[in-house]
Amino acid sequence: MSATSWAWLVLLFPLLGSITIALGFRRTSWRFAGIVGTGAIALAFVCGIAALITLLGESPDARHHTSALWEYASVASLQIKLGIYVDPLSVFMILVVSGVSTLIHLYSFGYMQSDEGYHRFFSYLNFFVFSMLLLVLAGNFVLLIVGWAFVGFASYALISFWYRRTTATRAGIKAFVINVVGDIGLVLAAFLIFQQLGTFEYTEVFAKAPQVFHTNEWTVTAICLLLLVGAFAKSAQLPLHTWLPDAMEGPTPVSSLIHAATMVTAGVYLIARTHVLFVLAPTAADIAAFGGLATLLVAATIALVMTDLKRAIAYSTMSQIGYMIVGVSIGAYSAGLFHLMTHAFFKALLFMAAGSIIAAMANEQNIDKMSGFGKAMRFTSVTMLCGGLALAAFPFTAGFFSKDEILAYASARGGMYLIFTILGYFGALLTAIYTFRLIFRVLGGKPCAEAQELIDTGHGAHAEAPFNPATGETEDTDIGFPGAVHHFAEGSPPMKVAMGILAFLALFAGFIQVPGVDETITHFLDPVFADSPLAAIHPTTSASWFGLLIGGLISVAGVGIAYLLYVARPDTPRRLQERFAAVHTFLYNKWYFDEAIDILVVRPALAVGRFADNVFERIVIDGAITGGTEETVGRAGVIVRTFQNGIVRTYGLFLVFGAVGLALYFLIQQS
Amino acid sequence: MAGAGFNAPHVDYAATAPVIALTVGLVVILISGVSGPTRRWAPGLAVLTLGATAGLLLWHWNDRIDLIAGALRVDDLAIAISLIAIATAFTTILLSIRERAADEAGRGEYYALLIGSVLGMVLLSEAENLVTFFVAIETLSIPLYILCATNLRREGSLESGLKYLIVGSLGSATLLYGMAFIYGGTGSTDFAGIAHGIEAHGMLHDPLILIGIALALVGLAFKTSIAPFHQWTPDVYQGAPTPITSFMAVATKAAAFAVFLRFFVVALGPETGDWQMGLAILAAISIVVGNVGALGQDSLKRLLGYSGVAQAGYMLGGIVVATEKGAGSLVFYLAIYLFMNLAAFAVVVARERETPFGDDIRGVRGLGAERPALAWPLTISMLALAGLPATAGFIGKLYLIEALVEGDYLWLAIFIVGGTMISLAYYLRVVAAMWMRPETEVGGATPAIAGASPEADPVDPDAGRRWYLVAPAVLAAGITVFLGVIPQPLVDFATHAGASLF
Amino acid sequence: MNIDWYIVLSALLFTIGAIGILVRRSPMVILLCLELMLNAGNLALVAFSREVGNGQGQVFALVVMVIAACEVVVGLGLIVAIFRRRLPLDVDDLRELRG
Amino acid sequence: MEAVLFFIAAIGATVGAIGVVAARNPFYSVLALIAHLFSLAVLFLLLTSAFVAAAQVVVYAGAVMVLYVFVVAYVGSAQEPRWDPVPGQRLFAGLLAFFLFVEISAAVLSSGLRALGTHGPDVPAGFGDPAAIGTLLLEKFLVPFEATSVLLLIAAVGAIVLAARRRESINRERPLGEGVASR
Amino acid sequence: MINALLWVPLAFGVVGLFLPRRAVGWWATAGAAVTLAIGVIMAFGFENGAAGLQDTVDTTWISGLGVNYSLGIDGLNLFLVLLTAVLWTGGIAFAAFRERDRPRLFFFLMLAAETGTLGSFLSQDLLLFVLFFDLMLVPFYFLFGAWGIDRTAEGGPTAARATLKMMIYTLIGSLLMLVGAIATAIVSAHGGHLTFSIEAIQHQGVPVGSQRWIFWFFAAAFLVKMPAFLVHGWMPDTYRAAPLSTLVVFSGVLAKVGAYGFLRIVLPLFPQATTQFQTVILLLALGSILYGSVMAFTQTNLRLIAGYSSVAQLGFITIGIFALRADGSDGAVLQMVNHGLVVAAIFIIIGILVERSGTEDLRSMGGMAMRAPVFAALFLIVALATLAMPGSANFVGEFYILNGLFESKIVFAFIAISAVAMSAYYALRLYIGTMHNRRPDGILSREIGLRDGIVLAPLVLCILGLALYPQLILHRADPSVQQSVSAATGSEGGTVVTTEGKAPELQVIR
Repeated sequence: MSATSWAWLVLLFPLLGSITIALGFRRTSWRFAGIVGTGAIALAFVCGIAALITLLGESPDARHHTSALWEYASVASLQIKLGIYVDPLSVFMILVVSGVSTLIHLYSFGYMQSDEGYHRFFSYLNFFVFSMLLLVLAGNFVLLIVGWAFVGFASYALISFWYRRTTATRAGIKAFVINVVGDIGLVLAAFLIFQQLGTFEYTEVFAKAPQVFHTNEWTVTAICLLLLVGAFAKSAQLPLHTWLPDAMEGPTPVSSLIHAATMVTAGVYLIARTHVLFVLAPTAADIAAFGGLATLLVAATIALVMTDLKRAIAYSTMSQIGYMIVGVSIGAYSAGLFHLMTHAFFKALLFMAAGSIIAAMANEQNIDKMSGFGKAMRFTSVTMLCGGLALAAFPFTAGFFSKDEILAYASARGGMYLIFTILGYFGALLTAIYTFRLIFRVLGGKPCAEAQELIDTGHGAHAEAPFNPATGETEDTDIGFPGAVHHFAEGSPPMKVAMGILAFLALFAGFIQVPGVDETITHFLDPVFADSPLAAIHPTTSASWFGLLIGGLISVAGVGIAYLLYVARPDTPRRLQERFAAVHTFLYNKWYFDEAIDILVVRPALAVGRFADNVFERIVIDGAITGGTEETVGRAGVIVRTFQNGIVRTYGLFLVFGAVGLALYFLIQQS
Repeated sequence: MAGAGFNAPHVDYAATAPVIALTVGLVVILISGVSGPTRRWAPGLAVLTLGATAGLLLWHWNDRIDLIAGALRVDDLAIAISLIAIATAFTTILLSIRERAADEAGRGEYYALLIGSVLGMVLLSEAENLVTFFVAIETLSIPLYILCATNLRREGSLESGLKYLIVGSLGSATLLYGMAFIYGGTGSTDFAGIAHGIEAHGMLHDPLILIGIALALVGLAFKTSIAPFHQWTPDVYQGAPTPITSFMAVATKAAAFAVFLRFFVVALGPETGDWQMGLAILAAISIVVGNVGALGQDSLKRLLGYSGVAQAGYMLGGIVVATEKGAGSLVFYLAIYLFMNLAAFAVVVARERETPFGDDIRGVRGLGAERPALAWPLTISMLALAGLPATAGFIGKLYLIEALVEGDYLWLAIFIVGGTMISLAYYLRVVAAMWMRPETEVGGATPAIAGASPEADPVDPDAGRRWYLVAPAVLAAGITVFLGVIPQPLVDFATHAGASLF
Repeated sequence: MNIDWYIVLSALLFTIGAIGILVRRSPMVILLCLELMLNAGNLALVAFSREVGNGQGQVFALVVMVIAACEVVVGLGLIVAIFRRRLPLDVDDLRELRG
Repeated sequence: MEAVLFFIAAIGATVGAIGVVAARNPFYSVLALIAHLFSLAVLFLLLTSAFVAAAQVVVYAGAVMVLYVFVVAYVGSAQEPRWDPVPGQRLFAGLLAFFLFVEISAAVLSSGLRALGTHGPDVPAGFGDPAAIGTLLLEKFLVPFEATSVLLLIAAVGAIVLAARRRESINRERPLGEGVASR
Repeated sequence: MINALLWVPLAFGVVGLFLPRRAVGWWATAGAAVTLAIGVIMAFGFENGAAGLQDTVDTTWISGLGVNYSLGIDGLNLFLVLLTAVLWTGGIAFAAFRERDRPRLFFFLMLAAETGTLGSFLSQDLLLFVLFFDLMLVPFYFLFGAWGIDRTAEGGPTAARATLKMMIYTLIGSLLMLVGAIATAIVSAHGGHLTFSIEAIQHQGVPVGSQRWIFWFFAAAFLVKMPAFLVHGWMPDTYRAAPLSTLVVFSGVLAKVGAYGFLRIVLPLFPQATTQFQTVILLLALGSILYGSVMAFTQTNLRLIAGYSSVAQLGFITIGIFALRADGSDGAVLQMVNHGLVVAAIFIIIGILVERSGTEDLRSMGGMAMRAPVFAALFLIVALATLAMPGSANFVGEFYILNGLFESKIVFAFIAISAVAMSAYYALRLYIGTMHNRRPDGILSREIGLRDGIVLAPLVLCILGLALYPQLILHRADPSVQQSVSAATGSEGGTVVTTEGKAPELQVIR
């Protein structure tokens, strides 16, 4: 079987899974849904492997194939096929996506067990995976947009999965609308591409682009910037990031799958996929890079002060994606994608751990209320530690190799790109600090009430009445609200398995891409980026190791600082907080991005709406146009009826008047 | 030469037969009216007369005969119009059954006058000579003056009679004066002679003729109730006994328009360039006046009166263009106008006999549920008058507008369209009253004629089931729809009639 | 005497009659004024008939006389009927129909 | 000579007309009209139309006016108040009538018709005498002639319908004055 | 065949007048279904890739006036006809499940309206088109007026008043169109034989000077019908007054007749004028899009949200047509069908919601998804289609439209596309506001009944089907679309102008 047919299967299984679960929600048990869901994704993963194998069986430069099912919408010179494009890049993405998804499904199997919307959850989850795979496999821009929008929808559906929570629905609609803005960017980019190149097919576009455009021509720059709108919206980069923290309203597996491991990295994939265009538009590429850098730092700073466990991790996700964006924009393609992979592992893991703890806390997410879970939940805390280390790029963990490779490349490219190296390392420091801030405060310290109960009784705490952690309003446990029982790793084998595997990967996945030793990813992806001049730049092995050394030191330092602040002298943070109150509030309010957008976009729009409704519609449409006419006609009627006064002599008068008038007309009209 | 044996003119009795039939009928009915027992036959005799006349007229279809030294001309136009008049008269007779006015006036006299008026109309539509024209128009009007007043108990009836008489005579005096000038300018009273005289005496664009045209136009405009000579229309329509109103609304208009057309196209043909625009302006005025006047009228008869003014404006367009198509469209419109109006008036008669509201719009409230057999005809006639498709009204408008646009009078066509839009407001208001929840603003003070005055009390509680009221309504409505779907026959008929002038 | 004198005279009479109809309120007088107008017409007809030299105008005038008579008869009849109904013999007061 | 007669007659006619309009008592109006009609008859004679003149005197000044007098006597001749309830009625009436007069005269005077400025063509003897009129009436204008007879009949019927004694139904409500023989 | 398609509904309606009150609803549904069946059969008989008319009828109707009874099917109207048949079946079925007074009359009018609408889609004679264009309105006048809802309580007009407003508004347009049509025929005849056949007129050509004003007469009619920005004054009152089951077909189909008219008549017959006034119309359409969207997310009455969103959608369709490119118009045709299906589904859903909640106000609704997962799912699909979710046929439609606009008038495209974001907002607002969030007391969340299910589900299936294979429509529509668009664009200084000399220009005032 050819790689493409495997790829089609990859798409098929999740879709089938989703539909089956959806249709069978009345007749089948929750267990069935879980198994089918997980199984479907696992099958997809297997097919992915198969595709990989078939691909490896071919010569490196022949490793790209297209295949189309049917003419989707092809008339009037537009050619839109239902077609996919298989090459190392897409296969790489398939594997990451389906792989991580499988594990997260496994986790959810346990975690969501007592939720009333179990079928819905798995159906959505499978549908998401299908969409994500469609996104990475799409063979033309239109289908890319389709996948792009589908994941957007899936993310919306899962964010507002507990749809009776107003907070959840609001977060959902926010995420969706911002993503639509991204879609619009893509659509416009597609139009522009079609206008310039007359096609939507990847292969043709990438083939024609170098001939048609010369470097930094405004058209190609415009195309790239429009693509970036899409990429930034999806990957939660400044200034389109505000939806991501709110997205944490969704169930934890969702955060871990969509808002950590897979969907949010779509932007990275997009830039990598269209690197041909970005190479032609260096300006746009730099803009992207700086955008990434800004996000990286801003998010890191915010993560330092977040007290909401999941939101903190979410911000760290933003900042990590910042790294990837930087990577793929400046030309460190394989490095960026490598970081994408490792980040998928450890960030998913972190969320799972967090989810496990939050479950133990009966949905409480505020870390100020947490402490001492180290003793209470051994497994969870161990895995969380692994994730933390990887995130903090602790030497020889996955994050260690991947992050530093990007920075190494930046320094290798030199020039102004050194900025990225330097600030990147600074970001790394912050990362280490906030990561371990979380770990120390949640795992360390003397057990809080819940943790204590866990230690004593062995099963999790139950809030007397379920409530919404965001607003505190009480809830029932029926459909549309979280389930009655909270499951956490210690109590549920499937979750354990998933977290275990990920922990392993978080620690050791780095070794497949050790500078100078084995650069598996790079070699595998080379054929894709062969055409990019930037791909030629390679940091020397020694330089890379030097970079790794610095990175290692920085991360250790960061961990040290965190230890100092949160374990050794627990009261320093407060003092710092009081000393730099202004800074703290500024960071704590997330740099006031939400407020800014609210003032700049939302309120004006509503104001216009209100104006249109209350003023324009009333006065112009009903008043002037409709009413005005009625008025005039009515007036005329009144006049006519006044002269119809019933006095016959008046009628006579008018008759004579008419006669005079007519006579006059007839006499003068000839002369 | 004085007293020298004069040679009697050749009289083609075959062609004059219809007129003779009417005259004879008139006399017979009068006689029948004298004695009690025979009085009951009067309506029957009237119908008989009309039938005979119609038959005799149809017999001459496609002829073009000049009668009695060019006093009359029997051609398709004349026949078509006469038939319309006769049909109207026939329906009027049906509607007059059990009408108080008929008894007040005495059956014989009532129907005799009706026939007399019809005689006037037939003469008028055939008139080809100023004298005949004038005599005919008076023969048409004077019986109507009387008939309007025949409901002697109702003040309104008398009032309408007097008003009609005064303004009418004023109109005909003006008409006469205009005729005098035209005669003076051309030295002839025959239409043909006038046309010839205008050119022979080089009177083209001569003030004398023009003033004549102007004054004659006033008279004709009055009879066809064109604004600003329309003001008698609503009052008289409302005051007169409803059957008579229906007769006036349709037959008078038809006959007057016929002679209007003949006079302007045949006699004043040479002057066409002079009067076209003038007529067009009049048409526009009466379209506007009629339509806005009808807004918010609660009395249905009054409403129909105003709408009649507006419709007259539309029809005048057919004369304005002075083309075959124009004439055809005019005849067509007159023909369908007959059906559209009769349907409405039959319903009005029924309702004012069975409800205490008289002809007030409240009389038709909820008619759709109560008396579908009446509601449908009224609805159809309203929709047709508004010119909505699948009714004859649409075809009529189409025909007119086509004629106008072909005759380069597009702006008048647009006036017609504009008028139609306004007209929807009041036509549909009637429809709404029948089928929909009562509008809030209808009702309030009861008009003087309706409810309040004792004589408006229901005289016949189930008039809405009388065959002689329901049948005409349903039939007329049916024909309206039929002609809306299969207009071809009537179109041919009208085109024919129109063509006979040229 | 030239014809146009007659015509102008008839015009004068015609307008006087018109004024009469417009300013008088007694239906009887209004009828008389109608007579005036019709007679003005007659004068014009006769004058024109003299001017064109054929008798048609005169015949027309005769016919008009008869018609005038008819109108008078009907008019008077109406007046009597109105009088019988004890309605005011003033056209201004007969204004039940209006609007 | 002719001119003198014309002017006398013209003035008579005009004065008569004005009298009709001006007199506040219908009875005087009738008398004024009669005067007017006589002077018109004179004018007709001047226009060599003897028969019309005769008819004028007989039909109008005779029959019709008698009828008028009867009716006036019957309904009583109420004095008409001076003021006009309808505002501006008199003003407009005067103005319009004046305009009308001006227009007509202007038309007449500016007409290109030669004959207007003359006495008219020389006409054969017997122009407008009964014989000539009769011939015309029976040859050319047969139809109008017959029609007018019908019209007279109709008018008579009308008069009956309107003025004749009602059936008791109404009489009870309203006692009648003397019935009028309006034939 | 085509005659059957046209007259079957009316025939059923007339017979229905004489059936017992119980049965008439089902009889009517059957009638609509039969029509649908005929339509489907014709669609199968349709020869793909052919531009010309198929399966035509052409007989003289009024010889004196040059009016012919001529019908025909081509890529432009095939799917609109099907849409009509589908929606009427749905709407009537939906109505048949509900009690109402005077059912015979109701269903008679519904079916009469179907005939009228089909007629305006099928007729190939200018005058016949105008006739049906007006005719289809009359039944709705009665339907809205007699079975409508009085809003006097909330300070609105009575049903009768609202529907009168609609009549006058829409007839203003169509009466002007009548004049326009006649003028077109006369000037294009150049004094020769008068004909209203669209093809013939297109062949003879309309003199440019006359095109300029005739264009506006037609535009007026179509824009009001849509309704477009500034002339939409009748829409809110009407939509609030109308019974929902009639609104399903009204907003689903009648609005499309306007857009269809542009493609069928204006572009081919008045090419120069079209190119000349392109920008003006585009501006108006843009107005509709933005204004409609903005209004849609401020309204709280469900009907009005749907109503204004259709204003916006029709705006999209219009700009698609007036991009004057094949792809734009292809998209427009596709979008007409899509929007028809979607908005019909929306109104059915609103109907169900209102029954469940007893209110039409978004603010007092919520949480209805809880016990109605299937209903929620159907609604969700419809909502996503409404906001032109990529992967839906609506997206393809908008994509084609906007691409066309992008190619011809790039600035307009940038402005227009912003409305997509707004549509996302108001569509979801509608969905979430009703189905999600906490459930106020007194609002029951019940699963959709089988009876409504069999009405709604097929529509949703159609939506999904088209989403998978929009090519189905595009492919068949394209040849005809190419034809009418090329008529408009290919003619700058082209064939038609040559007739100018021959024809006397017709001025409004001579």
